Amino acid sequence: MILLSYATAVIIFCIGLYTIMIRRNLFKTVLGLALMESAVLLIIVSSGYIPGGVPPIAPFSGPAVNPLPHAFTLTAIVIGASDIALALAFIVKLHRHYRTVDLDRIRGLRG
Amino acid sequence: MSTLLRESAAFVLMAGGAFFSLASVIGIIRFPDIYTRIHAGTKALTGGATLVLLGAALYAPSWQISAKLFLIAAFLMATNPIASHAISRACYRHGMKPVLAFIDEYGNSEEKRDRT
Amino acid sequence: MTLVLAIMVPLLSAFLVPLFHLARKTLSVGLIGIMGLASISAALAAAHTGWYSPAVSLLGGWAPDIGIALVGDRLSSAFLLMTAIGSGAALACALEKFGGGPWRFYALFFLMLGSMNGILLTGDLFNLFVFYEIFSVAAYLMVAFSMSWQALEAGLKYLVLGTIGALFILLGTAFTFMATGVLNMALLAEALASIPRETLTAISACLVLGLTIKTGAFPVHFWLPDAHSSAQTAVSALLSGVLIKVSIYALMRVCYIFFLGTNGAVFLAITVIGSFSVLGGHLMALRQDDIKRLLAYSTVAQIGYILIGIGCASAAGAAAAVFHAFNHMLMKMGLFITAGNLSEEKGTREICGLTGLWKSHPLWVSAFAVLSASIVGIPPFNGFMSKWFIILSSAGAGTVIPALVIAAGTVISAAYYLRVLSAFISPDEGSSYDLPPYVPRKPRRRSVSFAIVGSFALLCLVLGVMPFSPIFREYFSSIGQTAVDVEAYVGLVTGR
Amino acid sequence: MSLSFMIFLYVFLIATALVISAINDILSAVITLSVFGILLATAFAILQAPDVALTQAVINSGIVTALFLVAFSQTEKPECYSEEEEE
Amino acid sequence: MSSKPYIFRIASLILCVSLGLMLFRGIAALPVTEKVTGPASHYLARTAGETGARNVVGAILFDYRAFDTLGESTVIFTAVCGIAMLFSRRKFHRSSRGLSFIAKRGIGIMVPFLLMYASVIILFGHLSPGGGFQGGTIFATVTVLLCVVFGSSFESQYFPPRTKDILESGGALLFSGIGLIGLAAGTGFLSNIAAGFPAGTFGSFLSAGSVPILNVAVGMKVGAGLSTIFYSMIKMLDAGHDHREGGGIE
Amino acid sequence: MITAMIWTLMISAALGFWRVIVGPTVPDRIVAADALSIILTTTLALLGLVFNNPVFLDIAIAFAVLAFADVLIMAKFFEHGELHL
Repeated sequence: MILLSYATAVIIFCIGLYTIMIRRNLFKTVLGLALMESAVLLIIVSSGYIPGGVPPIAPFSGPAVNPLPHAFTLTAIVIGASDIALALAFIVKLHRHYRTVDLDRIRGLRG
Repeated sequence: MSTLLRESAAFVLMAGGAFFSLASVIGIIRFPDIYTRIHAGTKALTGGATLVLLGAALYAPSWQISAKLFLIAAFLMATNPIASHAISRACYRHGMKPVLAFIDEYGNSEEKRDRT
Repeated sequence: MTLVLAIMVPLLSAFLVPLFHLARKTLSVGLIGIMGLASISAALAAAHTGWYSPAVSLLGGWAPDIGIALVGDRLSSAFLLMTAIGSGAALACALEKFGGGPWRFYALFFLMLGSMNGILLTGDLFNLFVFYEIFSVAAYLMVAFSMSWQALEAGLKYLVLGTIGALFILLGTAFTFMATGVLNMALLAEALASIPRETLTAISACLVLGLTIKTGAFPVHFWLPDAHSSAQTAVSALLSGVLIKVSIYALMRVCYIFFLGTNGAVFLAITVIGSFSVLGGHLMALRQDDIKRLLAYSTVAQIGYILIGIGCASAAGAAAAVFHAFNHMLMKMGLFITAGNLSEEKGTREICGLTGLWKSHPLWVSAFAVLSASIVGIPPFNGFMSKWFIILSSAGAGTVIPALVIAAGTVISAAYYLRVLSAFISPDEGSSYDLPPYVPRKPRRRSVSFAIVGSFALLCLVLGVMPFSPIFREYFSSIGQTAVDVEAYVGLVTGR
Repeated sequence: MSLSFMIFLYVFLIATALVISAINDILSAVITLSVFGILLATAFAILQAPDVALTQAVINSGIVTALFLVAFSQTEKPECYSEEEEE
Repeated sequence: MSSKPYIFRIASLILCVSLGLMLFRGIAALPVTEKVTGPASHYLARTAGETGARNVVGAILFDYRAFDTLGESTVIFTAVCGIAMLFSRRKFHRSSRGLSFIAKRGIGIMVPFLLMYASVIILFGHLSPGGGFQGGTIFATVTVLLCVVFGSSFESQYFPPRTKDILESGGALLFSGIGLIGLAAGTGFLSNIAAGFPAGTFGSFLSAGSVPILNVAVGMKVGAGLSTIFYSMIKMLDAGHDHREGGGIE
Repeated sequence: MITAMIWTLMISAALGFWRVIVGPTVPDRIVAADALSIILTTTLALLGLVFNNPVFLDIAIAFAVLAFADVLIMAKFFEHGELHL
């Protein structure tokens, strides 16, 4: 079951990367970043799971899952959200000038 | 005895709720235009979700879980109608006409109110 | 104690800047200067501690495996010294140019300073990622600070690539954690020896790919020229001189600690990337007409030199890489400040338009000549010495090709720097170009900038002579020893 | 939960990601992203991480969608989606 | 839609698939974990004694690895600073145009519950799932909702930007100050029980030393920060037609 | 019994997702996404019942409280074609 979530996460990561590489729309790039980030989060959270575990909130009624990946994931979620906000702000500013969000029509972003 | 009664009542409520949920989703798929879909997707679905949650609250082993489930049901019933109202109004304001509709009472009243 | 303060003093300054702005509306130069002095002296104190008595600071009083530990050793303190000098110079230039007006810029500057010190001092892999993210976000915004459209494009490009790089670093961290269960770098150095081969490959690929993207080496370098050329002068100097070095430190620390005993292929990959960076950077720089883009591509090439030094995987190579990083900080900051000031003076950034400067600004041009001679690698200057050390250590590692690449790169770089210098020296032809009619601005006082550039040029001379003294050589070889001596690092952190 | 349920959830998740990647209309992709966030939160809950699921729920349905829509509303004119997709 | 050449798409696909295969091989080679080992077992076994918090994740975030949390909230601080910098110098006409009466009245009834829920999430962060991030984000969502439903002038009347700035910097300074108390006590930066914070009785509201205070600090910082991001981004909504070149500081 | 409920709800969600994919206009998608959020909120609540742990219900509360924020802002965006904030 854990291998299943790893496989899912890797597939989503690759979908995100492919979206970034192929799509011309800048919003698609940001959506791809969001997908990649979610995939990494899924990998980290899955790595802490143990079969039959309970949430790490005392008192435990059984073997608790690993709490450390949850802490990392919390940190990474907030960091990812601020990254996405920043990217959207940049896109809006660029749209002011070029009136487009098409990657090919923005001069400096082709190379 | 009371346990059996409680559980069977919970089962009836939850089965009814699940049936409503499924039916409303089928309605979302099958209905012809946006207004009927909103009708299916919010009324029936809110009712179905509330039924499921009430059944679960009956079924729950401890009172904390029951209280939280009641809370969820209350919040769903409070928020979802606002959302569906906002979206149907947005559709109407945007100019989407309902299919198979001949009398537009809301539009007439709206028009009058906006004129004045 | 000093290690924590080196991170917290800049961060506290950054948190205080908005409050001061709310109280006063315009910040005085003196206030920012005092904050900057405090931050830099805190960094220097940490560097002193790390150099003379390598220290571990346990945050929260927890043991290194359950909490976070800050580690200051000789490698960290060398880079701390470097960033302190570089960011002090950049802050002085920025204060001279902008005054106290753009308070958000100074908040970003202090955040960046604190996060750089955090990267240099942390001993925990996830904490490294977190500080790297603060650092990167501040860097994206500093690139976009001038708000011109080129700067915004460069910022967006840097943002997308940098975020992908950060995600790869996070993925590598996740894999490392999954394989070993710990995150302290010293404990990981021991634990990584016994994990499966495929996992180690995945970890090294993710970490090296992410850090390479952040560094700006050749195959993924395309954010760097735009970002470094479209920023303001002081910011360009900071980006090219200091920020890259922090990424270099992260690459060096992570690769030496994790993969020195486990995965030698990483160092081969770094050498290959470095060689391609040298050639590609120099060849692209040869084709540029814009002086700041030329300098930015030259930065790509210089990163290649440093990467070749790291790829030797020996103490001598690490020492040479650190020495070249230090020299590159001096040379490239001086060159960027000079080029920025001169091109503002002439109103153009095209090389063919920057004529007649020898007549009007002889001191600036001579400083530029000294710095570019040094970066090309003319013998009495420091650039020659560090390149020579890199060639020696890469020959000592048993390969000749990097040495040949370095020699070829030197020739190419001589060509384009000579082109720039000849443009500077040639007489002003004025109307032969259809430039817009140039309105001379009110002359600004640039004494601080010139003092910085002049002292950097002098330091270039001094550092070119210093390697002949044995004490200096011993210092630098001790940095290299610290970098590659994983057991000493582990012993320092775990107390064994 | 049972394995088959996890398979169902993960296939659903991948399908959502594919739709986000493949659909041309950005507004629809953003709507799908909110569905993706809910599914991801469900997966986190099943993986026994209530903290993470709560954070994902809150951030995804509160802030990220709002920011996307604000950015989108400033870059696209309404004509380009309302006409071409009328039935 | 894509105008990229076909060969480029194929190459990207191959690159992505091979990368995915490499990553999956790396994961699949690891043994399946049946038991928590390493530092995590320490956390699970001894959090209650060492920090007094019931929520182990909260204890890790705000005690064992609180420095990460400081860095993480500083990322939001940086992003807020930058986005406010990008969108400064714009004239902003606040709008009071909202949704219909039904939505306004419904939201008006809901908002106190939302605020209460956010406060509960923050204040009980050491006892149940939740904490500063989640509660702060709900606060930010409330401001977003007020903006959407009542218009931004209403929102800025109740939560003026100045207050948000003060809250954000104040949260950051509160967090750092708690850390410096530990440094002054000589037990290390951000130390909790060891620096003399009372542990309280396990499981009660006032327990876990400095963890609730840090939760409040992070909640202030995150809530004000995300709200400011949204507020800065809607600033340009009606400044839509100026084509001024540049606009930065020369 | 609860497992059967969860399966029914998940299948409903999958069917609703079809409307998100094909839904010819944007409001169709919004309505379907709203329906999905309600169904999955209920599913999360039932999951908390399966795990017999009240902490999972907090997630469901968060969704019940916040999921309509998306729909409101989308509706406002759709109504005017842009956000008048």
